[in-house]
Amino acid sequence: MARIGVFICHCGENIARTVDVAKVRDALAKHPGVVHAVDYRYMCSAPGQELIRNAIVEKKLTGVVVAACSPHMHEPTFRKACAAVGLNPYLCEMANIREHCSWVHSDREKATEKAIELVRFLVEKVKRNRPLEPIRVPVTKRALVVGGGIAGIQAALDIANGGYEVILVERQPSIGGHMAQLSETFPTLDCSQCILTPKMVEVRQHPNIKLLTYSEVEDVKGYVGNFEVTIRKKARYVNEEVCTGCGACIQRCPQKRIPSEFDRGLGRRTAIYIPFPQAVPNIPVIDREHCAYFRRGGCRLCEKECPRGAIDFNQQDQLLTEKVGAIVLATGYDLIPSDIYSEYGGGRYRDVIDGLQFERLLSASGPTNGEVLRPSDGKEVKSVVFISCVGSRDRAKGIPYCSKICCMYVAKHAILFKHKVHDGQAFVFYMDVRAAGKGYEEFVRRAVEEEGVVYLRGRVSKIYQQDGKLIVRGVDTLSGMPVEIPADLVVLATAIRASDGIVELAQKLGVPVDEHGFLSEAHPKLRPVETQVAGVFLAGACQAPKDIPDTVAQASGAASKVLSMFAQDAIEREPTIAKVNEQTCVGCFECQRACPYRAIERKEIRDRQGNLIKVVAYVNPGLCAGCGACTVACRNHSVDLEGFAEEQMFAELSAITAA
Amino acid sequence: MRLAYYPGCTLASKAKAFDQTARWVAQKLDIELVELPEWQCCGGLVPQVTDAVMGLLAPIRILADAQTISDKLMTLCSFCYNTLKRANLVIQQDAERRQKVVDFLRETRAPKVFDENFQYDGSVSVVHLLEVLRDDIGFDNVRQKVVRPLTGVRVAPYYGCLLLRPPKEIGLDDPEEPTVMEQLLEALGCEVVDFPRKVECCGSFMIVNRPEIAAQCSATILKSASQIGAQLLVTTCPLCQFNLDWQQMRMLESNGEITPVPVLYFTQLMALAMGAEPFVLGFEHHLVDPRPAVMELGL
Amino acid sequence: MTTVRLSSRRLSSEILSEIEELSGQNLYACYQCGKCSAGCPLGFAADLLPHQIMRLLQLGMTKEVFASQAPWLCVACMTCATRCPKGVDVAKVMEAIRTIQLREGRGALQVFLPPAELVAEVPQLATVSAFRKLSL
Amino acid sequence: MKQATEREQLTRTDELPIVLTEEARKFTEEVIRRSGERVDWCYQCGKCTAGCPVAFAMDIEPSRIMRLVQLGQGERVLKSKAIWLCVGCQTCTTRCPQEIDPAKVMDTLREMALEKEFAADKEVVTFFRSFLDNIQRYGRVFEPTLVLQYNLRSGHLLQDADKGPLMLFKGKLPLRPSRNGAIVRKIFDALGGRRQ
Amino acid sequence: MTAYAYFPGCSAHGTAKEYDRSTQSVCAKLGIELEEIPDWVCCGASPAHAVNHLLSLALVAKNLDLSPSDTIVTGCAACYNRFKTAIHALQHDRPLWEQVKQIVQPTKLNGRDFRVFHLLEVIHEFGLEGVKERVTKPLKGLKVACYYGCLLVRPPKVMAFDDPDNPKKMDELIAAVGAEPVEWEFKTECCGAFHAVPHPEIVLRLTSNILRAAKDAGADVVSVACPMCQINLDLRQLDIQKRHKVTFNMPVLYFTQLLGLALGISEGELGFDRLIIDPRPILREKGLV
Repeated sequence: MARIGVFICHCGENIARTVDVAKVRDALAKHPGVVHAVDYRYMCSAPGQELIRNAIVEKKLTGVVVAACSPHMHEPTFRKACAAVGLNPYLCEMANIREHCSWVHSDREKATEKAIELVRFLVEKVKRNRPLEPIRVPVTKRALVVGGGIAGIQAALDIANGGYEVILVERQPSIGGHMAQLSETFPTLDCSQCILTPKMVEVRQHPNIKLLTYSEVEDVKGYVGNFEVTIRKKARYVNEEVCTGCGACIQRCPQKRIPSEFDRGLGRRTAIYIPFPQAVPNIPVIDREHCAYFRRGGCRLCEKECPRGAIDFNQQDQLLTEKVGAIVLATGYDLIPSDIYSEYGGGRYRDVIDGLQFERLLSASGPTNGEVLRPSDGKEVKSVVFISCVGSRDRAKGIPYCSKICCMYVAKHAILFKHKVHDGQAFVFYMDVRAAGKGYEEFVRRAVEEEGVVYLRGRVSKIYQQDGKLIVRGVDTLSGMPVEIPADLVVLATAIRASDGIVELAQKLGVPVDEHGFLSEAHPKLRPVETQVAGVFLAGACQAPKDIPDTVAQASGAASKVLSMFAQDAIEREPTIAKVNEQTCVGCFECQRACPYRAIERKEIRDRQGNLIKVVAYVNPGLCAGCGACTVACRNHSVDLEGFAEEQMFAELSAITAA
Repeated sequence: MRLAYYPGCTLASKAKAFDQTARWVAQKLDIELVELPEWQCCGGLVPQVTDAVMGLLAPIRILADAQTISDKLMTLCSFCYNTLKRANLVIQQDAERRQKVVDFLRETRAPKVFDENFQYDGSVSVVHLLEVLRDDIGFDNVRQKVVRPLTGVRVAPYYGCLLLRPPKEIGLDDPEEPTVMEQLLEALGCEVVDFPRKVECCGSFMIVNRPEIAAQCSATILKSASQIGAQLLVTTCPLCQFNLDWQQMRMLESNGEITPVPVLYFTQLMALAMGAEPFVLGFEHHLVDPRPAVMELGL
Repeated sequence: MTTVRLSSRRLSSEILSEIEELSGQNLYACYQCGKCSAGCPLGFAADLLPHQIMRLLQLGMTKEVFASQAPWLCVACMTCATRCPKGVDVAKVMEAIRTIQLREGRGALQVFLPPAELVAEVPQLATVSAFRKLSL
Repeated sequence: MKQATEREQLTRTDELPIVLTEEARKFTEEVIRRSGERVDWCYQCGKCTAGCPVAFAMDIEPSRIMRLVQLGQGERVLKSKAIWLCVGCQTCTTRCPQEIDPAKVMDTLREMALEKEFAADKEVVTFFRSFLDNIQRYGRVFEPTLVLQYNLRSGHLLQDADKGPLMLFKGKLPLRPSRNGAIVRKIFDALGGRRQ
Repeated sequence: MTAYAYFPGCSAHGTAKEYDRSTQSVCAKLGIELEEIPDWVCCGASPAHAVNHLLSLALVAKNLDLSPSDTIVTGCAACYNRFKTAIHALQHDRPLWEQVKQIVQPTKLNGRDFRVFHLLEVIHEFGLEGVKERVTKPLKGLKVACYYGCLLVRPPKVMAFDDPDNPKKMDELIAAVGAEPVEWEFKTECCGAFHAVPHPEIVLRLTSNILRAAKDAGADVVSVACPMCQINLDLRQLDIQKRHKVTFNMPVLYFTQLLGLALGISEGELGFDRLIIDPRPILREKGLV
């Protein structure tokens, strides 16, 4: 026989103002199964909890309903109180008579009635609650970091320095990411490579980090604490063990005019190449598409030149399998192609470039050795126009969001341009200057006030070529004047989007992706580095456009989540997960199709002799998030949710309908 | 206490009421005002461009003259106060222009002080009577001298521009929410109304150039004062007084969209409260005669 | 509305640097928040508001600024200077604009003949100030 | 600057500051409802003005028209010449990042201006009226009388007078009008009578 | 091939007679059958939609009702734009459609799905290869600036004609008949349209910018696909000359005239003599007439 205790909270005046608490108490006291009903001013206070604990002991309660605020607020508080005196915490439930009742109604009488109903149906549920035990999942204390930009580097170093092994996977031949392409960083104008390369080297030399460049994650299986990852290590055609990075092969390669990806097409590279001098690892890779040997046989000059015999044209892609307990996604961003703007030339003008290309023009190690020269004719640039919000904040182009970093890097570009070309003039078209970081606003004002950069508030309508100049036709909405600028170079601050292939990777992991292709965090405010999938964390611009300090902070945040997970031998998870009744399951696997977390597996049932009797669904407790999608999909009610079983739900419903 | 006193052109002529009440009040408060012997116009406004020297000559001449009397020079007119104080600052801060001014004054040697040893480095400080009352005399002392408290009279203090701005150079009071006149008025027993337009511009010298524009500025201020039920407006500047007075007269003549709010100098109100004879007050000089209002208030 | 053709020549014009020098203000410090115009007591009468004058100067459009009546309506009440969040003394900029024009012999004081009763009454400091501001 | 001065006078006619009243909000709503365009989405990037081929001749540039609509400044907008100078080339529509169709908003504003009998640009209004009269009469445009009527009504009697003989010589002017006027008149009648 | 319903537009009987005639002859040559809509009326052009939205829709709906076919072709960019815009509006707004029906009282319009094409699209549909095969006199050495104007391409979501800033359809056709389309930047800049009447000075300024750009790009002639653009660019050169003392002497031809020339249609039929700036001297220079 159930012995339920009901505890009604006034929440100061929050509930008591609108709900007649005494009336609720008296009504519940008469409810079948309720042996104890009290009200109190602040149930969450120490004396309030004391009331509950004493009642459990004295009245030998088998279940507790606390009628107060949202369970989000205080469920753990009251469950802990129950557990302290030996009542299984899952026998304690909360009826929300604040957010769902007193805060949203004004009619005292009706609100009181509703409050009584709310408590009543939870009493009916609690009568049917069963004690549950938290699920414990063992943890493999080894992490995978996907992406070797600054986010991945930072996360990998933090985890490795915490004493755990990390596998860092990067799909390019070198780590470094976009940060390696930058000239200097805002607002301090630190040299980007100077602050990044020591970290890259540290990754390479760290005993706890296993670095896999030119590699991609092929598949992910398993669940939090127990992932099994397949990684494709693409053939470099260079033996990494033997190569010393002397570069003789590169010198010899006859294919010298291949557009360099690292220089974003502004520079050239060979078919066997190292993307940039500071690359880590400093080992070349052969680009099959352009290599004369792979295209039509012959050549092999690099092979002949290599003093160590490191060139291996027969190398094959390798598939590696690694077991890890946690995954950090740090896959970064790309810029949208600027050719989607046909009014800006649609990619026809060589002197209309994007922000990363301008970084390469500014970079001392870039294709022009840091001189700002026009890509079309190599002439020095005297007049440059920067256009922000190209693609960003453009509903018509399907990108309503702000790319966040452009305001700052445009200011930086303009300043650096002025530093390089003293008699040059820089113009910036902007819509708003969003400089909400430490020292950011001051930096932008410096561009305007000290460096003489002219800011024009408005969008550019058209760019066209005339007499060897680019004519930029815009407007300054501040003065209301249409403006025309004959420029030598135009730099578009194109919108940031998540890297290519991120959607596919997210699907392999079951991590949700937002409408713009960025990875979704578990909660925008309170869980910004976690994903909906336990054990998978986010760092950097794969989640949203971000600058370097934000990226590094998030990477360290993700690493700390991993480390705190690794600090335990097993992870405790909520036991409110789905459970299959193997007796009635017919193995149709509708549930598997419905499950967004890929938590449902196939389980073979065998007799004692080992003969297969049937195949049923099995819920992987490590993956199940207790969403209940499977319970709805199951045709013969063979899946039920612990703590929210059909029986419990129906009891609640009939309590309502009976009323 | 002894102060050098610079009345300025307007106080010596068209704003006599201001001058005579101030002198009367000073006497009552034991302030000895020594009028500069041979003063001339200060120029009305200080030039604001960085290479101007000409406009500094007149104010510096006045300040240099004051040196011989006291290290403090008191003025009443907001224009003179602003001009002298800011010109003095230029002399203190801009060595190049100081040299030019001093050299010029030495060369011309007009009045006797400017002999071959003439120097001036900005050592005279320019003060306004309000400052003297607040910092040296104290409003409590003022209160003690009141024989006819202006109890229940709703007064709106009006500061205008030049008494307060630019704040970094003038620094008399908070430029947006000044209180010095409020404190004084309270000491006189008035009920001070919270006047939202107390630091708004009255149209200033535009009265001679584009009177219709100045009129509109003044009208806004007057309407606002009448709206909040002020019975008197109190000002520190002869030009503000005139603009508001003149415009008020026109408004009253045309359609009477406002109730009359006589515009007085703060010294007139002080003298009234301290028991001055009517001939001292000089109410007869006003365009909108304050006497009916004052009488109605039982004063 | 004609299109402005911007070039470094326009922006490095001598007039601009003269205005900066005479006023002691950095024209580019203005970030167009408009607080000066919001508080300008003469704004209602001027063809351009103070922040618009600042913007035109930033774009090197001195011709348009010199054609405007606004600088001649400024009475240097310094409300703008007092409230400017960037500490720009717009009144000084206005004075510089006037000064340059005056020095080039382009005065703009319209000598006003007040009605007789006004002549008798108007304080002489108004006349003195007007001449100081509006003539050389 | 003469132009700028005119513009300023137009945008700030008699009253400053702009007062944001309930009535102002209603004007904004009416324009949005009648045009079906979310004028309230405009974030003043100015791309419309930057690309507008006739902005140079306008008293209020397109982006400012949008802004004044947002602020509910009906009279300022409806009395502007700009709404009549818009040629409907839709460059603005094509490039607007907020997917607003300013050209359509201009159509709506013209309709509203006519209802209030504001016609700030006499020439354009006269031309439109002459055109619509012309097609009511003949069903199709008959250039000779269209030009004649326009010149008479606008008072520009000799405008393009030199072109007439040349056009005639080149065979560019039709000699006989079409006789389909009745069809068009029916439509005008259904719309509430002929428009003048 | 079924016949297209042909909507010539008002100018076809006036200022743009040569466009109409060259269109008819080119289509005949290519075997594209045109059937003129009987009793068609003006589409309303700019003045209708500029002052009354319903009127602009009703005029188009009337023409649709009169049309013998649901596939309509017109050579006039303005008519094309009006038709397409109105059909788009009517298809996407049922209540509006009901309102327009009340006004027009259509006899057969119900339930028909109309498609409107510009002549350029129809010829593309016919096939550039087919055109090439029929060329008898390739326009070798003739540099042509293809001018599209506004209404063919904008707004792109409704017109869906081509890239709104750098359209190619006319260039491809011109290239197919052997001429050389020049790369230039003013393909879709506005000519000032109806302002030719109320504000000719606007048109002067805009057309002179366009003509200058064509000249700078090295074009011998400008090719257009709209009677409004043609008359503005052609006729206004006289005023530009008078007012700005600039002589462009740039012939402005309909693309159908160039096409007809290449297909061997006679000069008289193509009406070169009707253009204000005579194209024959430059054509003669290139050995094309």
